[in-house]
Amino acid sequence: MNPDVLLSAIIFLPALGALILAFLDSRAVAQIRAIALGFTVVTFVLTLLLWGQFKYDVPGMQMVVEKDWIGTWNVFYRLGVDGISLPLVILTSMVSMLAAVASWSINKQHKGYFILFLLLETGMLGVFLSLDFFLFFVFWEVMLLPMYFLIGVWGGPRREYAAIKFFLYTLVGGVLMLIAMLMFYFNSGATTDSFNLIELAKAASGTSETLTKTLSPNLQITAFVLLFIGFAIKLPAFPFHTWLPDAHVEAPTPISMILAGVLLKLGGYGIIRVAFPLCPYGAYYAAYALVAIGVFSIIYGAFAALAQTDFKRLVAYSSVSHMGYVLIGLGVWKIGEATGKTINPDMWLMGINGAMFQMIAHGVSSAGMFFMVGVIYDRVHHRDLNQFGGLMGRMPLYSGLAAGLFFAGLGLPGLCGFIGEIFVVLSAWNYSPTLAIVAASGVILTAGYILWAMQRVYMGSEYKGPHSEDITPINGRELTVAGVLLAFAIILGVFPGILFDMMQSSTSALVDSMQLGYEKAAATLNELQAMR
Amino acid sequence: MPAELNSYLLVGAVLFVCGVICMATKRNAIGVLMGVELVLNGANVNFVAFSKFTTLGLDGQVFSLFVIVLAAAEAAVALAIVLNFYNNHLTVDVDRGNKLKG
Amino acid sequence: MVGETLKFWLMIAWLLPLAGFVVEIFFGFYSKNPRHSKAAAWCAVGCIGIGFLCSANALRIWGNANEWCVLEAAEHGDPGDTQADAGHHETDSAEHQTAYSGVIYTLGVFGSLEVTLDYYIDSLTLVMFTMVTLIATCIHVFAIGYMSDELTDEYVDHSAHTSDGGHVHRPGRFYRFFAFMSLFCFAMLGLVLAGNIFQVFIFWELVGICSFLLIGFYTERKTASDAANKAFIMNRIGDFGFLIGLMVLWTFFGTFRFGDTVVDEQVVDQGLFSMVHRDGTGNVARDEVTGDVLITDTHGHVLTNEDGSNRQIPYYLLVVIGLGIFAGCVGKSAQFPLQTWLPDAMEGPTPVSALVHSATMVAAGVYLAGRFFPMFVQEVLLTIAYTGCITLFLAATIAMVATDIKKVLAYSTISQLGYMMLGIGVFGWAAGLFHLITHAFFKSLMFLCSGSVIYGCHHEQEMPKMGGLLWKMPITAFTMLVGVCAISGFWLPFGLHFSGFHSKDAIVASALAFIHANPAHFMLFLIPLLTAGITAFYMFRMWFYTFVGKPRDQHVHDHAHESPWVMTVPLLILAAFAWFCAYGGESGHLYLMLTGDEPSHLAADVTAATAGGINLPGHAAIHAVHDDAGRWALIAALSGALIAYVLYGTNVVNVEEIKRQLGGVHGFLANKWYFDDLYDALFMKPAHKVAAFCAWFDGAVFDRILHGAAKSMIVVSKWDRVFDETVVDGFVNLIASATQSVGASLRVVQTGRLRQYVMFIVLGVVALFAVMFTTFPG
Amino acid sequence: MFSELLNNLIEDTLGHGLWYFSAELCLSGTIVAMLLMRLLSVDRLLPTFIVALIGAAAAGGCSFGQFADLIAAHDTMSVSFFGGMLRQDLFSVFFRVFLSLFLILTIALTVLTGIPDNEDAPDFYSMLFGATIGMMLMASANNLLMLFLGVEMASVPSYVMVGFLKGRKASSEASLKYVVYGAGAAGVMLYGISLVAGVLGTGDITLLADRLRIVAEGGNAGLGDPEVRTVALGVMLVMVGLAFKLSLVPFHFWCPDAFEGASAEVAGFLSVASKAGAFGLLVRFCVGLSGVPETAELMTAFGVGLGVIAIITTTYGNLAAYTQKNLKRLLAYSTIAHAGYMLMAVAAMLVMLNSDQAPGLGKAINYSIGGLLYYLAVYLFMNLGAFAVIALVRNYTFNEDIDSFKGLISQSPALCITMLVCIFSLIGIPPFGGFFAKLMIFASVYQAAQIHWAMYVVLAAGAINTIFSLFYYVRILKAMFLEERPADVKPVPLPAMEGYYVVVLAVMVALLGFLPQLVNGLSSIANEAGHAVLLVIGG
Repeated sequence: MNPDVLLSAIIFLPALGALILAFLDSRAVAQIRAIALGFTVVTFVLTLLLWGQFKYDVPGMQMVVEKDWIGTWNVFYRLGVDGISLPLVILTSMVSMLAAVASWSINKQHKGYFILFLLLETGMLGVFLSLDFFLFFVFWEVMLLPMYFLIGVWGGPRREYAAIKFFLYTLVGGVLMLIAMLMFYFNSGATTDSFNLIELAKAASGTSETLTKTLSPNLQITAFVLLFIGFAIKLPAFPFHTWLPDAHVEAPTPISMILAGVLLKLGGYGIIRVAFPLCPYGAYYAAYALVAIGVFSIIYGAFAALAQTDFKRLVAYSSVSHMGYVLIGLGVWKIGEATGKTINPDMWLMGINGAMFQMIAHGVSSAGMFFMVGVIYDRVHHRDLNQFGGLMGRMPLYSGLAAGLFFAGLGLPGLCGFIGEIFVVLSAWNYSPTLAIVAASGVILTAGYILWAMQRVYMGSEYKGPHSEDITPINGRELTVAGVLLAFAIILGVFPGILFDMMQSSTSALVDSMQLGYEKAAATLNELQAMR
Repeated sequence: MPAELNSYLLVGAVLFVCGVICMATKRNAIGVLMGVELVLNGANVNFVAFSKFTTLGLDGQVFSLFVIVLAAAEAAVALAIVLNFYNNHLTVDVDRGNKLKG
Repeated sequence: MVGETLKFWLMIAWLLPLAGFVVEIFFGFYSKNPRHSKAAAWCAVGCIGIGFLCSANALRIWGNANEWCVLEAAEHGDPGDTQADAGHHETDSAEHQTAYSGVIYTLGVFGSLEVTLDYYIDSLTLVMFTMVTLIATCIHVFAIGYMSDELTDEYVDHSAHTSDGGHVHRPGRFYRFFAFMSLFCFAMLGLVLAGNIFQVFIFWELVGICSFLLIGFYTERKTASDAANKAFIMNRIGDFGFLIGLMVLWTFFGTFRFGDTVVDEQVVDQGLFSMVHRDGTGNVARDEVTGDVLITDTHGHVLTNEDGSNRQIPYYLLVVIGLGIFAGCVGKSAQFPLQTWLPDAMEGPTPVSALVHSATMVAAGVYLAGRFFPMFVQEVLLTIAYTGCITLFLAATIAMVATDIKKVLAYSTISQLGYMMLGIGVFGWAAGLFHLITHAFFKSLMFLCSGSVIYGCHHEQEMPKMGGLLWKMPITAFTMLVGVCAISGFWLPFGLHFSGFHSKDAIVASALAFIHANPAHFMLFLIPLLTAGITAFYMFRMWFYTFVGKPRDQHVHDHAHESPWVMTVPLLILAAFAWFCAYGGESGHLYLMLTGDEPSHLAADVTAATAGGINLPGHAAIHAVHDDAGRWALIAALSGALIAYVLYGTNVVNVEEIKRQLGGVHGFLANKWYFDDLYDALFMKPAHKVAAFCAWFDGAVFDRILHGAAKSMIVVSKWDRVFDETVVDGFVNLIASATQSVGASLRVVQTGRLRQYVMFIVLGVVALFAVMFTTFPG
Repeated sequence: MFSELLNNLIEDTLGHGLWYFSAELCLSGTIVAMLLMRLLSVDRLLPTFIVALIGAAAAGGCSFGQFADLIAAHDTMSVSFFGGMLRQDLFSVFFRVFLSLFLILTIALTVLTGIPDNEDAPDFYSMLFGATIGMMLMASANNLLMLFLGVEMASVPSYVMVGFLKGRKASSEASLKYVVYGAGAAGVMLYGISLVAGVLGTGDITLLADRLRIVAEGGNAGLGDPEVRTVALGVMLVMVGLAFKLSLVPFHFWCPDAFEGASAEVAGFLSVASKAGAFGLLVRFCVGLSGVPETAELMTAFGVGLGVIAIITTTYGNLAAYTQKNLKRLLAYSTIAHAGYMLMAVAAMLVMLNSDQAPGLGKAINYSIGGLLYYLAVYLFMNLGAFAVIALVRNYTFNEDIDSFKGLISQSPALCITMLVCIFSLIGIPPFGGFFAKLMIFASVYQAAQIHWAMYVVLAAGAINTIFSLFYYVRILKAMFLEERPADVKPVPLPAMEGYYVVVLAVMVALLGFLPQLVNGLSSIANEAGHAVLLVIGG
């Protein structure tokens, strides 16, 4: 398929589905579900097609589409894919598809739900595929509307609180990003490439042919902080994480899957696609903070998870903990004071790769965990960890699959969670032994809270909560979702090379350009000092 | 600017201040409107004085003529509104109009 | 070529159980009659049995390829014949290659860094493979009998209670047991085959999770799931250290591989073992100025960084690596201070205890310590030695008072693992691993025997309720006796010594040689010696308690019976191995096979003090004290056995009386030195406190900050009267109360009074005027 | 000589003046026509609104014709006509088109909602048209006299329209407050005009800066000079009048009361149109005062001062909206807040225009005014949409409280979607027009911040206020979408026409956010208009 068409089709196909749904009779529930699912499936197939056309050895962007959009502001409709975005695109379409299957449990206002659901998918895919800062921002904010309603209308008892909290945090992040966006636009001369993420990145490393100006090193720090807070909110990193437990807990199961599976990745993706390449000096300047925040998130999230009695909340905090690894992996950039060169660039490369892998892995495992919580919640309508037990006997297949997915979250070798965590941690000693040790201690706590939760839910002699009579074995639809996720968890865990091969050339290029960017900024600073 | 101008301006300013005080203190709506007239006339005095003493020239006179006409029109509308207020509240005490607040 | 062939056979042996696992779990779940079919069991046995044949075949091929050079070189330990070669030399004679390594597949490549799954095959790998598959096969067969009561739709679990006081009734889970066992075999064999330390870590975790699944097999029992969690988390604590070791290793060496990857006789990828060069005294090569350890290539030349400086690692970090890896071993092998999980792990079915928690998985710690030996510096080894020494004594003392037959065996396992660690720590590399093999046989034998007893007594595990079972179950009793003699290390004429005699003798000899060289560490000899006696004591105590004397519980005694053939045949096979596997002692084939790939720097007979102030005893030194040590050990064992006989085999002394006399000590021991309570108070409770704090902090502080900003604003706006009037539900109430209260107070400004409005025009003008003239330029 | 003058005057008037003034003339003619129709009882045969629509359309057509002329001419022109009283450039044409379009939409809304009834229609539309003429005058004023006349002309009919619901206490109270407040503000403004015009000796706005330079020449250009001080005082008093029209804090008090008392249609009209006119005037006034290096420092300070007022206004508007239950009142505060956002653009313009880097910033300055105009254009649709929804719901529930909107989604999705789009746009979330508008304003503030640090504070305040505004807007959404419809609230069965009307508005709001032709076209025209208004000082 023509790449121009393919990328746009991937983004807008779900939106088209939403449009079609809008004209359906709201009582035709079966058709609505089928059409929505159909569109997610086709989108998924298209992303696989994208994968098929993807060339592994190209370091930069591929299949770039560039069309005029808003000329007066030099805003272009720029799309493209590289090794960093491709895995996330595939993850998004897959999780969306599975979440659509999981959406059978939605029991009111189906039409509105699926319309918003599909719009959400469009927003997510748009963020991953856009190469124009403005377009990126537009898609970023577009996700807000559907998400607000998906949580607010179809959520749990405190849904309104959760929805607005989500809205608030995201908006704060968006506003900060907006300011950073303006900084880049005007400081690069407000030319046709001033919203072009690729050219801006090149400008930062001094290799752009079209942009000669960019942020000064000091402004880079400001811009990086603005962008980082914006993205850290999504990630979420301590201390910007408090929206997450509420949103996750109150959202309906499929939306929790998407939240954990995809939305959190937007934060990491934003850092790696926007914040890092555009302000390399800022990134270097803040690297220690990044790693420290990551480490603290890991420990803090794990401890908080340990104390939860709500099953879903526990899983939500586990996300905080797991996403901490992403920050560590991205931040382990060490530069020798004397040489101005990256010390052990391969270690940092490994960290970035590990962080990327961790994002994908967490997308699979946490989506799975949320789904598993949802399956049992659909039956017994409570999530109190102290009122479960004995499910292993009552729902053996479900418990087996759940154990697999929880082990994936625990970071068991052979499942996806392990590779990301371990690679990130291995790359961390080079940066800071202390932080690396603290990060590594996360393995104990993680094992603690996951095993403790599993013990309370799946083991034990009998089920202790209400609605015992409603506990029925897992059905085929649920089995499909869980099975697919578990299969992905195993495949990624056993053959992580699939992903690493995909990302390799892009991440190496990133590391190189960051090094150049740092050197350029350092040179500028030296000049300034000399002038004084 | 010539020195004589200042005395006219002083008159204008006094009128202006009186008008403002009148507007802010009178409870009777008509009284308030009279305050408005005072303010406008304070300005008129200025205009005329300026037209005499500065390069503003005839423009100042034209200004004040327009203002006088406008003041009449405005007063008419205002009085109609006061009447309407009276119809609804049976008073022209502006303090009684305090339903809309917050 | 040979390497490829070996890889082929061992990969089959390794992957077959995985296939078995998949088949068993799927067909077990979806077949029509999973509850009554033994198909899963036979599948599992078939897989591991073929695995054994493959390993044996691989062993044969390996031997043929190098013409069994290791067996011929019986006297290779002669002092002075080793030129101090760098690290782990490939073979003891140049023309015979005995170690093969290579890549299975790549996990990820990051520039020059590469993480792969490798294989590393040398004599140790092959011996371990053969041992594991053999024992596992026996245990699988045994388990068919032992687990047969799971072949039902309505299994009654007498140890799990429901809230109404009844027992849990559940469908049997025969197939699941064997599926987990197969998975475990896969993981364990993967660990042995692993060609790099990272891969070891992978399978390290996998055996851990299999252990978790098997300990928690009776998920309905709270005790079982508790024990499973405890086992896994304790292991994770060790793995935390392991991980730190890995991080340092990775950062400074940039590779995880053990051996060099050789293509066309050229080293294309250098392994860890040749990166740390040792001189003739067993010391690592160090930079003369900084004291850092130099990283060298295979031929001992120092490697350089891109900028031309020498690649080096601070010495203390090399210690950290060693200690870190050893921390993993401590967790896995239940060494002090992480020993408490293993006794609890006895909650699992007995075959699990036999396979996982005595013969294989717990020995993996020792295996790793042996495998990674070339990277250990003296300080690390001393730590290993002392850890082993403390553990072996501590566990043995607790075993003396334990009454649960499996717990006795569990503590005995810990104690024996301590011996192995001690052996490795005092430079008795071969001795430690030798004991690993022999222990695997006799300990799995004893566990199976205990399983047979338990099965025969209908799941009674308390020894005080047994007694007099000798003729009720003779095969079990006598095979058990073989095991007891083996672990006690008894000597028999005509070289028919029990295997334990040889291996323990080797360890004690190493220890004796060590303290000859380093008299300050004399405890490293005395305690093992004493414990050898204790070992014999508690083992015979167990045997006498169980099989002789008067029946203490008539009911149990009446219903006891000998087990069926599927259970006794494995016992007999294992008994044979437990007795004779070490035939020939240190000239025997097993020992020679093991030492075939011994790290070369061990052989050097050096007594000069090394980096850590430690003198290394060489082979010759050990050999010199061998007979002495053997005698001492035998005397200790015999006295221990004699005391046990007097106390429990005859009725001349009242045991209860002694117990009462030594009440304090007994209580201390029976409470396992209070380690569980200590850990609970030290770690578990604080962890939960911190967790609760974090959760509270999240809810109370973060949200409170937002809400608190609200409150402070309310205080600021004291003139706010109507704040409470406005109750807007939902979020506005909570998070926005700050701004809301301001908003509400702003309403006060909007009084609705016209005159005030006009007044505000005036005030506004005046205020603006004032501001303008005070701030604007003059 | 007199004849020459007369000839010039006639030529000026007939040659182009009348054409430039055609839109206003159309509106005036329509007023006369409507009043005559009632006199002749033609209004029974031909509904007044049709005449009104035709008149508004004619005005729109004329404005568009002027617009087309300007675009076709390809050169940016700026001429004064009617003896220098008014000015014709793209800026004023932009406002004419804008106001005519808005007039049409408002008339359509009043037709749909049935306010006013047939009896009052000529009166009502006359007022509406009169006010619109005033606003057009404001946007094209070139003289301080026209400034005052325009403001008064826009205000006086507005007072009446606010009080148009004659029988209602609230309505009469609102109009009384409005008229008194307005008259007071107008008086203050007039006094300020007298000072400015008198001291500077001219009423021509474009000459103000030059005269200020001359006045200041003797002494320094600071406030130490008594004449400069008098001018500054006068300018400040003029600003009070404009601030009243723009409902800037602290001259906003009339706004919530008037909006609550008025009908939603009128409130919608006032919130957009009078604001638009006032901003046009403010820009012209500020431009007139700028562009002379000697007073740059003073004017920069003035710009920063406006920025501070903008901060206070936005924050006040957003915070005060929190606890409102009446939707019109809530939107009144929202209007105040949005006036603050737009004022930021003017502040940015002033700061940039009076910096020594101004020549290099030409485009940026154009864009700041362009951003303001774009904002107004989007604001037209989104605010009108919101008020239209309120008016339509009121017609069924006889209630304008937020409670009557609860669970509305179950009854009339079209209204809810429109409200949703409008509100998201008001918050400033892409892909709706409000986002783009806000972005443009933030962009110009950011650029101004490169010149004066205080604008960073303004930018930050703008950003924070975006978040503040979230809460009360979302309350409306929450009521509509997330809550159940109470049983005692009357149902809202929406007829098709009304649905189409609001949906068209919503679609416009959305399209202004991402349809390239529309966004490009409008923003480039807005920027051009921004350029045009600066021509008088050679910008």
